[in-house]
Amino acid sequence: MALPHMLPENASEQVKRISRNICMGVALALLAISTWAAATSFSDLAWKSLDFGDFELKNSPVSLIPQIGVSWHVGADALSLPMIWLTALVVPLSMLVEWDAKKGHYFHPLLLVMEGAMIGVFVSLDLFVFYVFWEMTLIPMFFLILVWGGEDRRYAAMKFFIYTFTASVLMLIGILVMYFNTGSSLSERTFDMLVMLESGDSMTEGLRHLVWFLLLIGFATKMPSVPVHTWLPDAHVQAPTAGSMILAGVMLKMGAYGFLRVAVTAFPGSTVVFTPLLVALGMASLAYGAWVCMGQSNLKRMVAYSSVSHMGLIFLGIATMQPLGIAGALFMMFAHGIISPLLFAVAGAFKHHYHTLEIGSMRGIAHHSPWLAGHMMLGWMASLGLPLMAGFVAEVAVLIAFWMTFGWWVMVPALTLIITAVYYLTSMQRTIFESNDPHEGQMPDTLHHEPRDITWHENAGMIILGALTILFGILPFFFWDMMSHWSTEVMTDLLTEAMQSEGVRP
Amino acid sequence: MGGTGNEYRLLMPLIPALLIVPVLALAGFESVEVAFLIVLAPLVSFPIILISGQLYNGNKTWKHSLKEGGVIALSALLVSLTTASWIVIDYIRGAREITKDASGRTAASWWDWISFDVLLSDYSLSSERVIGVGVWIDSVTLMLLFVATFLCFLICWFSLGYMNTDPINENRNHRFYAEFVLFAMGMFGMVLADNFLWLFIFWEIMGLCSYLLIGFYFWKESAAYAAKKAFLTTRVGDVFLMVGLLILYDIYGSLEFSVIFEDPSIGGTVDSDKLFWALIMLFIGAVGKSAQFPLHVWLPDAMEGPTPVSALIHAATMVNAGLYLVARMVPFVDIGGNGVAGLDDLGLIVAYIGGITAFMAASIAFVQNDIKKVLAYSTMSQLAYIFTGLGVSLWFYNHGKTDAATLVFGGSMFHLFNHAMAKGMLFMASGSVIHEVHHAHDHLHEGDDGHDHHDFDPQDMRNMGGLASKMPVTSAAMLIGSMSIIGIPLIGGFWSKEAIVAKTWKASLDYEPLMMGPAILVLLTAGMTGFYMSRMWLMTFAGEPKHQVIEHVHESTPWIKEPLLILSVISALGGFGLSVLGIVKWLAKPYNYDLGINEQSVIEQVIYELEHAFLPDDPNLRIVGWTTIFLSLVIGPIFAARVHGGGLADGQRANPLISWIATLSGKFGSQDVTEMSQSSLSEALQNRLYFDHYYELALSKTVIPLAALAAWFDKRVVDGIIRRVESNSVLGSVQIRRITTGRASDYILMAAIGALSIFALAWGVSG
Amino acid sequence: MTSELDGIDVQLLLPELIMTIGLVAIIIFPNLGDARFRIPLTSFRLPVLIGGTRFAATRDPRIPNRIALATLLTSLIASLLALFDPPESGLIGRSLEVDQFSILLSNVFLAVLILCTISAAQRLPADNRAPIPSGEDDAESESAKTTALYDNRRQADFHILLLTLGLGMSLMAKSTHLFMLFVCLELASLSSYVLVGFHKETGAGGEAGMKYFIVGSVASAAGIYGMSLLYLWNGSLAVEDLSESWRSMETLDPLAASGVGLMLVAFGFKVGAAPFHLAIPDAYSGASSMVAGVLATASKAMGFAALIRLLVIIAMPMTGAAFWFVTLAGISVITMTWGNLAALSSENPKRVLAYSSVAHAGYMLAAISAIGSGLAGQTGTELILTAVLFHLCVLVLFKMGPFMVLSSIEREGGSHDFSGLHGLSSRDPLLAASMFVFMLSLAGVPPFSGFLSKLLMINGIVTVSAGTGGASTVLSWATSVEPVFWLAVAVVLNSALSMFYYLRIGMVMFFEPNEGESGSPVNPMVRGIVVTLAILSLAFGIGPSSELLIGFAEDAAVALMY
Amino acid sequence: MIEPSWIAALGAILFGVGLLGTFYHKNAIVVLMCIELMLNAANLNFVAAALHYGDVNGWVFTAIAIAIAAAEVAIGLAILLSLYSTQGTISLDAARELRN
Repeated sequence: MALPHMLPENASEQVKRISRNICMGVALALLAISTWAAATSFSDLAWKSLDFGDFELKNSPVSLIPQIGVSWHVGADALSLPMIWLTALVVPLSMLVEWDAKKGHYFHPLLLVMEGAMIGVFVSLDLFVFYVFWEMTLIPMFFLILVWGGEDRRYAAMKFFIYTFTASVLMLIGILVMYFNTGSSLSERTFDMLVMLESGDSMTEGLRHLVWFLLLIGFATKMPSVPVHTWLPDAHVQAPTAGSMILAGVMLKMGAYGFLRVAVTAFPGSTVVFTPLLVALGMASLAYGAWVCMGQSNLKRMVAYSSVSHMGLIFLGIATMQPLGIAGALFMMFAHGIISPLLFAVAGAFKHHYHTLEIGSMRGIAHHSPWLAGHMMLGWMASLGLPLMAGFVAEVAVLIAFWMTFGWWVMVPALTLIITAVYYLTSMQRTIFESNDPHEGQMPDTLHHEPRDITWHENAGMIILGALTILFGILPFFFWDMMSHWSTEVMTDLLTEAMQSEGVRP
Repeated sequence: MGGTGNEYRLLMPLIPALLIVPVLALAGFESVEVAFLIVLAPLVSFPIILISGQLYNGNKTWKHSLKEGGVIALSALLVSLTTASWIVIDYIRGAREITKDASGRTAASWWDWISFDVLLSDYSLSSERVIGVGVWIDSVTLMLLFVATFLCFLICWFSLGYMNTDPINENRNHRFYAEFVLFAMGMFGMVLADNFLWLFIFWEIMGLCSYLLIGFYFWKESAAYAAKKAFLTTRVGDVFLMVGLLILYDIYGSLEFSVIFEDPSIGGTVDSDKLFWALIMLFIGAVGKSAQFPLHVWLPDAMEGPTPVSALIHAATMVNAGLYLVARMVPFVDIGGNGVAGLDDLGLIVAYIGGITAFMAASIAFVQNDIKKVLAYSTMSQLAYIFTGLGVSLWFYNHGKTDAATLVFGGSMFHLFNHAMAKGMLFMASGSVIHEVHHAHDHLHEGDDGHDHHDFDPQDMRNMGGLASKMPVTSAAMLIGSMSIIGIPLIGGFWSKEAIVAKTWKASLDYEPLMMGPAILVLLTAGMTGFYMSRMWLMTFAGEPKHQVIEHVHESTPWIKEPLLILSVISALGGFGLSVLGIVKWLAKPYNYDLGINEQSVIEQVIYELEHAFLPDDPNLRIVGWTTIFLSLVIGPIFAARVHGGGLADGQRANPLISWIATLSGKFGSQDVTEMSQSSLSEALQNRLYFDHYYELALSKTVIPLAALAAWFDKRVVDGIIRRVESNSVLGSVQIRRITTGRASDYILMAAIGALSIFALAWGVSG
Repeated sequence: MTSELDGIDVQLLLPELIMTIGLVAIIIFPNLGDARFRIPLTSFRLPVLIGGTRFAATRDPRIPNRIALATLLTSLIASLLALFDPPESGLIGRSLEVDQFSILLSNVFLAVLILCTISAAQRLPADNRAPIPSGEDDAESESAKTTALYDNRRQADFHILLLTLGLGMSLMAKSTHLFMLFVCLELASLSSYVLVGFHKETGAGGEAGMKYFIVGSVASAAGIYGMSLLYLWNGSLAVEDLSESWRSMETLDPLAASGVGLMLVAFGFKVGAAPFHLAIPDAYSGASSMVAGVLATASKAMGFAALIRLLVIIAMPMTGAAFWFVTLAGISVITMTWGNLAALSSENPKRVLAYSSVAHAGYMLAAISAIGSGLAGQTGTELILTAVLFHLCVLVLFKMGPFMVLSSIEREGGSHDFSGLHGLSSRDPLLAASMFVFMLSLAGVPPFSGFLSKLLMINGIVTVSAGTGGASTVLSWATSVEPVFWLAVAVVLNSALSMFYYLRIGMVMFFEPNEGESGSPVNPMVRGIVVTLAILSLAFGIGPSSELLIGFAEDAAVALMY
Repeated sequence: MIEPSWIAALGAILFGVGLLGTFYHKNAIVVLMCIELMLNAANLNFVAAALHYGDVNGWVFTAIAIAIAAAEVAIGLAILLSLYSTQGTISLDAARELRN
């Protein structure tokens, strides 16, 4: 499975449109391939019966830098497959949503590079390559924000880059320590993930905790979790719509993915020991993020903080140490990956058509943009965890598991759901409703022309996202089953043992 | 709008919908097998209506032949109604094709929603657990299902007249119908769901639709606000409900009714404290949905929605969801079955909440002038009756008094039925009034620029009066509805309300002194109901017109009268008829009681029912029963008549019974209540006892500052640290660059110092 | 010192010999003319060729540049051949040894000098048709004409200095005798002082030269004094002897320790370690950019080669930590932090690059001090040396690259603040993109080679320390782990800090509007080279080419150690 | 004969004086002279060591070091001269155009 290999640099195309079409074509081809890969999970049950640590579509490692044991080794399992599919889905959709925007011919190739790097993160089974891809995602995103961003884009781009870079270099130390423990001599050491994940055994306990902690810093910043989240709102607010969609839809998931793939898998003991920390981080992100959301007046900023809030659930799900909770966390990654692009597409369309994102500077725009209002309603509702939408499945799974483990603490996430509803409804009330006129909306001062509804491509993108949200809400088992299976495997193979040795009761 | 005959041609598309069920029956399907149609039909029509509405907005065929989606909605609802009826009939006939499990309920599973494993406390994995989707049918389900499908259909019918003739709704009705059918889907799904999770899921869908429909006139600030308020208030309850589900899942390892109800005590090992809290959490959810104290504030505001919405969602169906949920708690507490002892506090709490809400809502209804608001408070109050009844029933069940429990449970459920029918109709009738008054007003001011357009409120009863002669059907329907709600003997709600009041008193007198509170409250409320319902009717229909507009009112809109007529009949006769058929016992004890005349003749049954209602054996209950009748039939209406009564204006003709009542109401003299209406109590009631006020205040004093604080904290502290690091780095950078002075001698000095220190260090560490 | 140059030795020293020949050629060739010497008492005029009216070919001011380029290229080819086909025995007497280490470094030096020469052709153009200023010109054009003539005149000077610099460095890498090493170092240093102050007509040039010279002289005086102390202690300055004595030393002799300490000062100045680095930014910003590039890459590599020889080969005890471990660790942390912090707010791109160079020296010092901790063992030492050497190699790509870019805009007077870079992306997108690649590589962002080299260094540090620390909680682990580990943390935090100014340069190029000049500032040749460098910084970051280079570095490290 | 250690001690003193002088004096020529002092201190050490070990190499080192010093002075003076021609002074602190 060499998806990233298939990414030609189309940047050389001088004609914008050709570049755009080719990129779309490549992206769609990728989508088709990954859908086909995902579809095999429905037709034959290979994905569900994979044992933990086994991968489908695995290649035999090709040595890259033999001196330090780097090789090209890729594969996918139930953890990464939904993410790969998600990446392949969100990128063409983000292109679709920004189809008409005057972006220049570098824009779409950059998105494609982004896609390649992200898929690379999800498929690579070599931590060195993983890290390289991990950082490679920064560069196109940096340019997306910098070139096509909003007013304050420089600050945001710099902050985005430096903040996440700092965190990931700390993570790099952790990776290197793991690398060191893969063998006693240089020639034995390797970056191969499957070997590295065993390396925890040869470390002292304190070192294991430290490495786990370093990894956590890297992954939690990407997710992002409170208190290292502040790069996200700035990046989102300034990023172009497609950038926001990818950022929220896929890049944040890289954090959670990495945490599960590396930190949890390599150091189940530390994960078990530090569950209180995970709970604290998750709760803080969830509750605090929601409160901050409520205090925002910028639509995109609010949505960005809501991402912070929702990603908190992932930590909570993992901290439950229940297969159900972990599966819930996985599904949250996936669900949020569909919902948040929708949210950002809506926010982007607002910016595009109304030239402002201030909540309250316009009222009653449902008069002028019924489709936009409808998508906003759908997205907001999906995000606040309305049943029959994908987000609810994850939420309810995490909460069920959470009660089993932590009892009444569940009131914190549960009550946060109310807060979530408050800010979403308030923002809706103040934007699409309340014009006080049965036929006209109140327009923002900065708008000097009659606003129109969203364009067909924006609409198409949002409809697809909305439809998927509902589809996976009603029929979650397409991906749920393999996630559930994976969670069970990770529990039985790793965490149960760790819990027993740490004396933690389920 | 076209002629009436022309209008009803639109019903042609309904014929195929009507045929679906017979075809399926002939094809050999069983009714339960096709139960999914009930949910599926509205679900499918939802996107069809919404999207074609967007695409064909303004198109002539769409507008006139399809009523902007209304006809599609109606067809879908007809499919649901026929399918539901089929199931009901099958079930009542005791058709044995419906396979029943041991406890006499029918369950069918559709698909596995999510499946997963659970790590048990001995570190082993459970076998794979599944949360699936399916149907669960017992008599309560059937009753509610029938009520829901029937009312949905009728109110959709009504909407064709009510919504499509209002110019303000033009080109927007598809949204109404789409949300309407989505709501219907939610309601049907909730009733049919075979586990608590799916019950909750559909419950939330209803909440969404309620939100959408209240906010139908989204441009009105009040409507947008009311919608948000409704959603959030119920959301508070829902979150607790969800927590309740989590606890239940933890206890039973499943949320399926069939698993939980099989043995709620798990062989007596269940932790009753935990279960108690789970049920309390569920009850909080029910309180939110059914607008009970203290989460009642949303319901009156919800009247901002179009009247059919008020009729359907906020009177007849959705608000009953809470009751349904409480009714589902019976197996937990039924120690005659496998219930868990020691949960009687739950019954008390439910009964108290019910009593308090009943009284409070009735008293607030005294001073409302908006016709829909009166009905809203009345709804709240009547639902509270049912809660009280259910609370008492739970209490009885938990003390093993199964017979009494059964009666009051059945009575409560029956009241739910009666109330839904009557209140649905009352709302439609009020809608009819509002519609025609509004229409007349528009007609009157056609030439104006609409100067006083906004001053006139077509819902304000102070602008009405004397409408009995203008709107014969509506006034009659409203009269019957009011009587049913008041509990005038022999009519509708009397049969069920009597049972609730009596059993509450029985519980308080014979067993539990603490039940005295709810008992007194419901008794008083009976009289108050008599007052405010009469007041409403009298203000609207009796007396002389209080506004010139009234002169121009005609009862002319198509589609509106038929549902009123049908429901009038059901309200008037249904109560008596069904009690004779033994519905009370049937509802409560599905497993050993079939609906219908069992071993007795009709006459015997009628006499038994009458005797039971008017001359119970227990002397205390006899007193209670007659007090109730006296209060609601005599005291309440007479006071209302003294304040608001009056004959029709001269020359106005109406149906004899109605004009007699109007005239009669004028005979009790009149009483000036101006002074009373200026009292502080009245003011408090006008302000809904300040609940909304204090809630608002509390929110604005806590939530909003806290949110602002959080945002500030995030910006200044969390991000501030980052920015501080950044600015300090730059500052440090400037400082450190200053060391590079540009003087070569300074450089040498630094280098020399460095050299000397290295020298000293080397010298120091060595030797 | 008694051996004679036989055939093998000639082959071993081929690059240096070629350089020497080139040097002589540059001196002689431009002076060839039709001068004749009349043999006394006869009228026979013997053509002596030196002086007189020069021939057309030798009059061309571009000649020195061409000769230098040809010389360096030939040397590089010779050196590369040696790299791929290492000689059997490399010893030349007791003071020079040709091994993989010195060959690799020679290649680095030569590559840098070639790049510098190419850049010089543009920065210091030679125009064989330079007009002679006449009285009619206005002041501006007259000064331009004067400068052009002036540049023509000093072509030979510049390239002679470059070649001496190359010769010094190349020989230094081969020295196995401390005194030889020092002499070569001085040869290189003295040339570099002049090169820094080459543009003496500008105030900045002279000032930079003076500062660099004064501070450098003090440092090398301290170094030579330190060396004399070592001589006092041991009686021999051959690396082998010193190393042996050091290992057999039971307690640390103050004489030896302070001798090494003072030499550290001299080499520390060369690599730009704090607190000896203060003149570095001044020197870089006063010198022309390609010279600064040479200082930042070749000269630094030379400093590190000397430092490694001194510290790792000589002053390393048999067991335990070296006495210089704490000192060097402290210096490294101060150096990297100082460099990065100072670069943060600097407005002059050359100074930014200078400070960045200081910071990079800090990273490498940190890696070397990890060896000094005594925990490294053979493997660890080898790993770290490989990392440092690899870094020195790839530094040529992404450090010389930006200096070449700066050098190209310097002619327009634009390298003294960021405004010179404004809108570079619209003037020459390829150049700007390459510059951005260099910046990312400097910052250590994957997949560029800067990342790989930094990763190798951190990996070395971590490898040395990760096995230590044994307690069961994070806190007690953190207190019990070897302090070396924190060096790794310091390096990554500093990398993060450095991100800021590297990105800033990128932004300036891409997002500030272009003012004034339009059109590409470079000729196709330079542009081609710069783009090649950018591509190479990617190629050496990942994949087989990096494998090759790491292989060379590894061989070099092994050769140095045994 | 003078004890090598005395010579070395003199060297140390010379070195100290030279080092102090380099940053004490502002005049570039004087600083250059101080650097010469430091170099000569090294030369003394070489001589002392050569005496002590009877190693002829020490003398050679000294000779070469003197040559280096000469070269350094030559270059130094050239640089200072060019500085003088632009700045008009050879005070070390006068040239402060490049800083920060």
